[in-house]
Amino acid sequence: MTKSAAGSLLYLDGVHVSFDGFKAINNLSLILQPGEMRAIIGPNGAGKTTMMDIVTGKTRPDSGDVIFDGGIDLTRHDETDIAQLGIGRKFQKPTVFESHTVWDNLELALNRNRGVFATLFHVTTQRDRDQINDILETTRLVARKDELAANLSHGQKQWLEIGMLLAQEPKLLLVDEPVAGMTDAETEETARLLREIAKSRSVVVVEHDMSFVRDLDVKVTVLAEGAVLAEGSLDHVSSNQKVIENYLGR
Amino acid sequence: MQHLIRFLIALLIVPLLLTSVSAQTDPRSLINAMAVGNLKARAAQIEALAATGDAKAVPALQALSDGALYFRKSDKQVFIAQKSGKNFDLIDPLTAENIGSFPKGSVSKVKVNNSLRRLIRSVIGTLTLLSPDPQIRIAAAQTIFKTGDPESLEALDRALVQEKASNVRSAMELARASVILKSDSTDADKIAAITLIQKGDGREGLPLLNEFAAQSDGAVAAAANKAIGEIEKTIALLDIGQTVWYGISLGSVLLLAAIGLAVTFGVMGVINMAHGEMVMLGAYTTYVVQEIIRTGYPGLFDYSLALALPLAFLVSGSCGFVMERTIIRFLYGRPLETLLATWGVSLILQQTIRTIFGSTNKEVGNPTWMSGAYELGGLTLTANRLWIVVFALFVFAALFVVLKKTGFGLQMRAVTQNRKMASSMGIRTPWVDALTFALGSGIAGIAGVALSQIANVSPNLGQNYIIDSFMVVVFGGVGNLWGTLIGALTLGVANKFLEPFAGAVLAKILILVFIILFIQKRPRGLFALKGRAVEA
Amino acid sequence: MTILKNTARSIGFAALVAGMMTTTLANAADTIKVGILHSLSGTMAISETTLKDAMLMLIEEQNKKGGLLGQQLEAVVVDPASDWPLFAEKARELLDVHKVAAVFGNWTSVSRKSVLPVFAELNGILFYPVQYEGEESQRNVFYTGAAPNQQAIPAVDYLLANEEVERWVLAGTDYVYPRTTNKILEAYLKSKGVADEDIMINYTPFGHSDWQTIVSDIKAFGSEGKKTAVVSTINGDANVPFYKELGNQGISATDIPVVAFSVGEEELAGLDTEPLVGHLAAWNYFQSVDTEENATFIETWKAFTGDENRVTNDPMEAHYIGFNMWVKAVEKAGTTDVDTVIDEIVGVAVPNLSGGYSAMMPNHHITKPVLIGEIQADGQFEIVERTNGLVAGDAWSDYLPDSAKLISDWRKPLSCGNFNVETSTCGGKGS
Amino acid sequence: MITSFLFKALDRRAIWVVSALIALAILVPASNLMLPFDSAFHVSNFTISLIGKYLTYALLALALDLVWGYCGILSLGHGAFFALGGYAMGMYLMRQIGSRGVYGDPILPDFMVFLNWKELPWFWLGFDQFWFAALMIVLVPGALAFVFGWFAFRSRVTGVYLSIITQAMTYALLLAFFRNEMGFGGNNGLTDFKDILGYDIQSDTTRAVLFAASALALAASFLICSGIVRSKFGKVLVAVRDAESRSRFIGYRVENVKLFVFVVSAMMAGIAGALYVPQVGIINPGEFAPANSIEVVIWTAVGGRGTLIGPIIGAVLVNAGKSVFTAAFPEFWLFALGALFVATTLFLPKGVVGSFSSAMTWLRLRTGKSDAPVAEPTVRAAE
Repeated sequence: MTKSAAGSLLYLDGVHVSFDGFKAINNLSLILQPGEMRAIIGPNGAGKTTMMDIVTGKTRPDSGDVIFDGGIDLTRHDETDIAQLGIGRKFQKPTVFESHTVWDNLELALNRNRGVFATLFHVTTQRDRDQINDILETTRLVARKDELAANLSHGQKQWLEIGMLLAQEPKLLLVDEPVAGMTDAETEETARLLREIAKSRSVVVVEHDMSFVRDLDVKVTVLAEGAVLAEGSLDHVSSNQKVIENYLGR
Repeated sequence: MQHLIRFLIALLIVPLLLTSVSAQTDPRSLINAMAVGNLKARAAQIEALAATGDAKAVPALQALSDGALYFRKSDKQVFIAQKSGKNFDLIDPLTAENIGSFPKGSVSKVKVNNSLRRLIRSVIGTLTLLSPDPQIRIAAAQTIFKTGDPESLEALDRALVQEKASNVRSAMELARASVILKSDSTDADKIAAITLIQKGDGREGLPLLNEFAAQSDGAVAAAANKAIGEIEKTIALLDIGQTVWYGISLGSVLLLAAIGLAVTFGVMGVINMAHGEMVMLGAYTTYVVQEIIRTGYPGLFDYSLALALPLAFLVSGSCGFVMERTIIRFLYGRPLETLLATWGVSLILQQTIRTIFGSTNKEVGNPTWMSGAYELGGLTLTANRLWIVVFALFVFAALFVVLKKTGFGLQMRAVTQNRKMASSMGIRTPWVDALTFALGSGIAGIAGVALSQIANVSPNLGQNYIIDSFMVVVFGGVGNLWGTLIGALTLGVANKFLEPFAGAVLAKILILVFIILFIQKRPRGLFALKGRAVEA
Repeated sequence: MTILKNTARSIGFAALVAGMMTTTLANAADTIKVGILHSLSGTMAISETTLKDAMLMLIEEQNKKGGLLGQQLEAVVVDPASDWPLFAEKARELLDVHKVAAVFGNWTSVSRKSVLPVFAELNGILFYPVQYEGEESQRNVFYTGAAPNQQAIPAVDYLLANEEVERWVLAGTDYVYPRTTNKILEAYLKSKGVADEDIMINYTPFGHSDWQTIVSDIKAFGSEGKKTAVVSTINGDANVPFYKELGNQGISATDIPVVAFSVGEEELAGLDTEPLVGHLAAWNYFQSVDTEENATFIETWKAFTGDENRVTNDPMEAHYIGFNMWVKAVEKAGTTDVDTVIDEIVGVAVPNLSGGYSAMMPNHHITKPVLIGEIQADGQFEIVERTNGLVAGDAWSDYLPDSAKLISDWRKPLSCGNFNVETSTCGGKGS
Repeated sequence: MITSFLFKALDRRAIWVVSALIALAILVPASNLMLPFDSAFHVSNFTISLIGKYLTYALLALALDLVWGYCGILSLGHGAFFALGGYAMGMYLMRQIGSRGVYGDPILPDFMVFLNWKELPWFWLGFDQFWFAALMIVLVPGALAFVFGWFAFRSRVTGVYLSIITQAMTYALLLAFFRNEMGFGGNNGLTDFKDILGYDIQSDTTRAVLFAASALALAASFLICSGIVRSKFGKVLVAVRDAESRSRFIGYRVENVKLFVFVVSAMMAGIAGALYVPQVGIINPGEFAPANSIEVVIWTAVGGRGTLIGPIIGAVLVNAGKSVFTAAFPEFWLFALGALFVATTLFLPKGVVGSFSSAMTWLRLRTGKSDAPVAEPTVRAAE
């Protein structure tokens, strides 16, 4: 383990992954500070989602360090461990538990003991209810709390998923294309939501939508062919020649 | 045994005194004598007939062995009978003259059993060492090789003098070697004979050498033991080869059973419990084709399988087509429900066949080119297994070409990968679905044609293969044709290597446990797709 | 409310089932009912369907003759579907709901074992028509098929005498009938001086279809200079591939004869028998038996099924004998009352199809001749040996140590199926 | 803790079902034993043994539904757990025969005597004690489920792969139990039972008691299942069923969730098997047949998976149908059964119960009385 991981929230160094010979991630390095919000952009196949898979334990890197919170080697943990360590993830396609109500979705996500017997004999407390109500407020889903998640609109599902992330009380949120398929109004609303969240925790957002990234107004990392191409403010990277060639230019 | 030896002595003397032979007894009356007496008496009758040494007696003896010797009830005259319609054509055993047709009831069969057949075989054996047909001469030599009777040495020597055909010669020399071992020849001759036997057909010679080694001592015994050791080494090697072959053969049966499922389940994702019934339909098609040929065109029998193949494809294929149009198409995206519906269909199909054809086994014959066995450097390859291996690989190759090289295959893969996209590109997805399912079912049907050659043709046929088929497809990796091929062959060979140690039942259990453990290691089979696509 | 309705519905349905079954009671008096308990679907349908047809024919013939005790017989057919617990349920239904006077049925041992308690509890009569492993004698069951001493031992004797066999392969399907038969044969062969290494025993699973290895093992075992024979207790379905493999590997009957106890005309109907000529089977009846009774029986059978090619077989004859015995016993007793019939039937003798009389013995097994036949090219058997006189079925084998001391006699006063002659107690009733 | 569990378990539906079952457990045996034979309300011995058998099937279907309907684990091997429970009970009943076997051996069961076994194999020890057998009835299926599930769920074997290896498991057990060397009576299995806990197994009273026991076991299991699915854990189950990887990313240890419910379900199946055996009087390897396990899936699907009452109704419905058809149309009943399965999948994708409640919901919506939605499973559930 490298010393430079100390003090960082997320530290990736020299990560390689390949699928059947195809190099999805090629010597990727990335450092995220506690409390930081970071946007990641890049063309299709740049390795954005694979990077998230690595951080959340879904994909194991062939080589390289993935260190969380300054000292935890994430490659030794699986999804469940990592989630319990405090990394939450929102998927590209909203995935909520469709046959549960909004309320149940949030209750399931709450950061409580998730063991078999703890859940079996769980009794919902006032604290649980308060927390869920808070999140419902934040995500503007109060009116639909008893609705089945399946019946929500696309945008509402995205928010519910973000709400579930909040309920997890993670230290780090990984958000994959949160505004895909949203109306403009919804997009703005989502940007506001994310900024609010970023006040209390670190967030990594993967997004295609440039105006949204601009709305977020944070440091941007550009990925291409599995490696970091450029890093800095949006204006800084969009003037980078390589970035223009690889991504923006096309 | 003793009377046999005495009789053989007579045989050897008889040809020398050819002129005096007919004086002993008239063959016709000897043959007629068989109309009376029980099986035990018949042995003496056969010996008496053979003792005439008259080659004319051979057809009668052969007919007796084949169960074609009958006697007329009215006058107890014995004839060779040939079935013609409801009657028998009676043929004089000596003159081969057809003396006319008689109703079944007026004749009666001359009874024969195994020991008599053996007796006839050995009798005819020595009588036919000089037969014009080389096959018969070889058979005669092989008979002597087995009995190793010292008294036939002279006859063999005489036959060898004028024998030209090399394969017959070597058979006769082997027979001679076997005879020498049992005679009181010199040690040098015996050692030479041992070498000859060792070089010849090892497995057949082993009992001979074993017996010999036990009886003798000194240098000959040592030579025999050495030869035994050599033969056993060769056999051990051959056994491995044989086991591999058995494995491949079992694997090809699994492959045939599973390959249609690799399409309907592997490619389309339908958990097709009626797959076995598609195989069964193919087998029943073969049966019907053969029945029609048997009654109408007996000459075409050897082509029956070739005729059955396209028909079976059509029958099972259209059945699959109908199934897809009426049931499966409402269930896409609900794979586990297809299990239920197809299970229902399989019950209905089984009962339909049972109602139409009855529940008993049906006879599906092997055409002549699928009977018997080939010898390949000491390995026995039975013809039907060999053809099934070839056929299985052919079907695999053909399916592979259809899937990868044709427009239809491309459309099919497009539809299974992304239905909406394919549809928006102008592919008629319902049509492609139906045809794909029909293709998978049709292939199951032609597998049924092949499997009818080695298995029971009964309404339960499909049930016997369905579980194995699923194991193969899942083991190989769903959606991967190569996986199905490699999976089938691996399971077949592994099973056959386990069988000698563990027995047939335990071998199968071990294979199942192996599959369970293997899936733990590779949760998506042998040839799994990697990467993000899997989760989609 | 949903649940209430659903529950109500399920209870209602159960009541309906029960109701349907009880209403049939009403018209029971007009006819005498005979139960037929053979699988018409599932794996055993292959063998058992024929027996159902045979029973229907026998009942029809009896009715043509005026029925029984002046009443018509009525067949009650149910399908236990080759599902063993379902056999028990169906047996209960036949006895309890349909009140049948006698049941003819079962093929596999396990199905018989499954119905035994039902027949004992409800006091019914079962005629069991298939050759089996013996080691059983129940008050309510009549065993019209062969016990091991009526099939296996005479067959081995024949091979010893006529084929001078020295080495033996005992090949069977792994279930109780082959296991027991082979145990008996092994003991018997050893008593005849056959050495251990000259006996090879092999078991395969049900429906075994890949015989390559085993057949080549048999071939190797038989090519060591001693005359070898195979005694096959391989069960129905596995036989076709077994014989096909024998034929293809070139094992002819003159080299290594196979004598089978479970292969009859019906099984051969699914086979090309040309390469199998000379292989043997031991039964108590072959279709080729040349008697007048048999000719009539075959004629009636073909007319009844409307199929010229239908064959007859040994279990059919067993039903023929069993049915006629029951008819005779009922006539003798003047009632179908189970206890009376059970008492009356012992000693009843009826003609069998092979030209003699079979009698019901006190151990509820029957006397039969034993025939050895060789397979012919036309799928029939040529009878090559026939025991002198009749052999009485032995419920308890003399070749198994624990069974040798048991006898069975259901006549009063003994009335015991497993009387231990050493301790003079009747087992199964506590000590 | 436990009380809250039970409190949740006993919702309105559960109260209805449990009281119906308890009523069944009391009334049916009572009518069988006490009412005169010719009374219109008399339940015959035949009916009581029939329904008793259905009840054990219903318990098996309920067990399967817990894993399949609620957790998406389509087990094609539940018959194995049922059979193992049955064998454990069968072994106890065999030992109870004592010296009343046909050979009169005080220790060895008959099948061992005539196969010349000299002593009892070790795994038969202890089965002469009911408490031990009762323990094994749940422990053996539970242990098999634990070992199997521990490996399979850890390796993330899912969907059809899991289904096929459960099938391989029961098939392997079928072959193993067929082997006479195993010491479980081979093909014939265990039979010829005499008595249970000292009572004659064939007496009317024993049968009535067994019937009542089956009904009560079903009621108790229903209560437990109801408790499980109403708890937060039940919600996790459904979450795992609908979106397995999402559940992982929220922090649930999916393999433990599955393992727990799989083991509980296997134990319930074992109890069902144990109650089944004394009622039908035989246990043999046929119960391991893969087709039997598939049938259980079908009962569940016909009744409606993902509801607790569904599998019970499905099991009773299909088996009663089978009982009636095999007697009424012995030659054609497979057509009827096959058609039933096809029709159910095509026209009642949620099963009888699911479709019924969908229809009720629809009616309610039409009449404008919107109620709190019920957590009905989506149809695409289990893949």
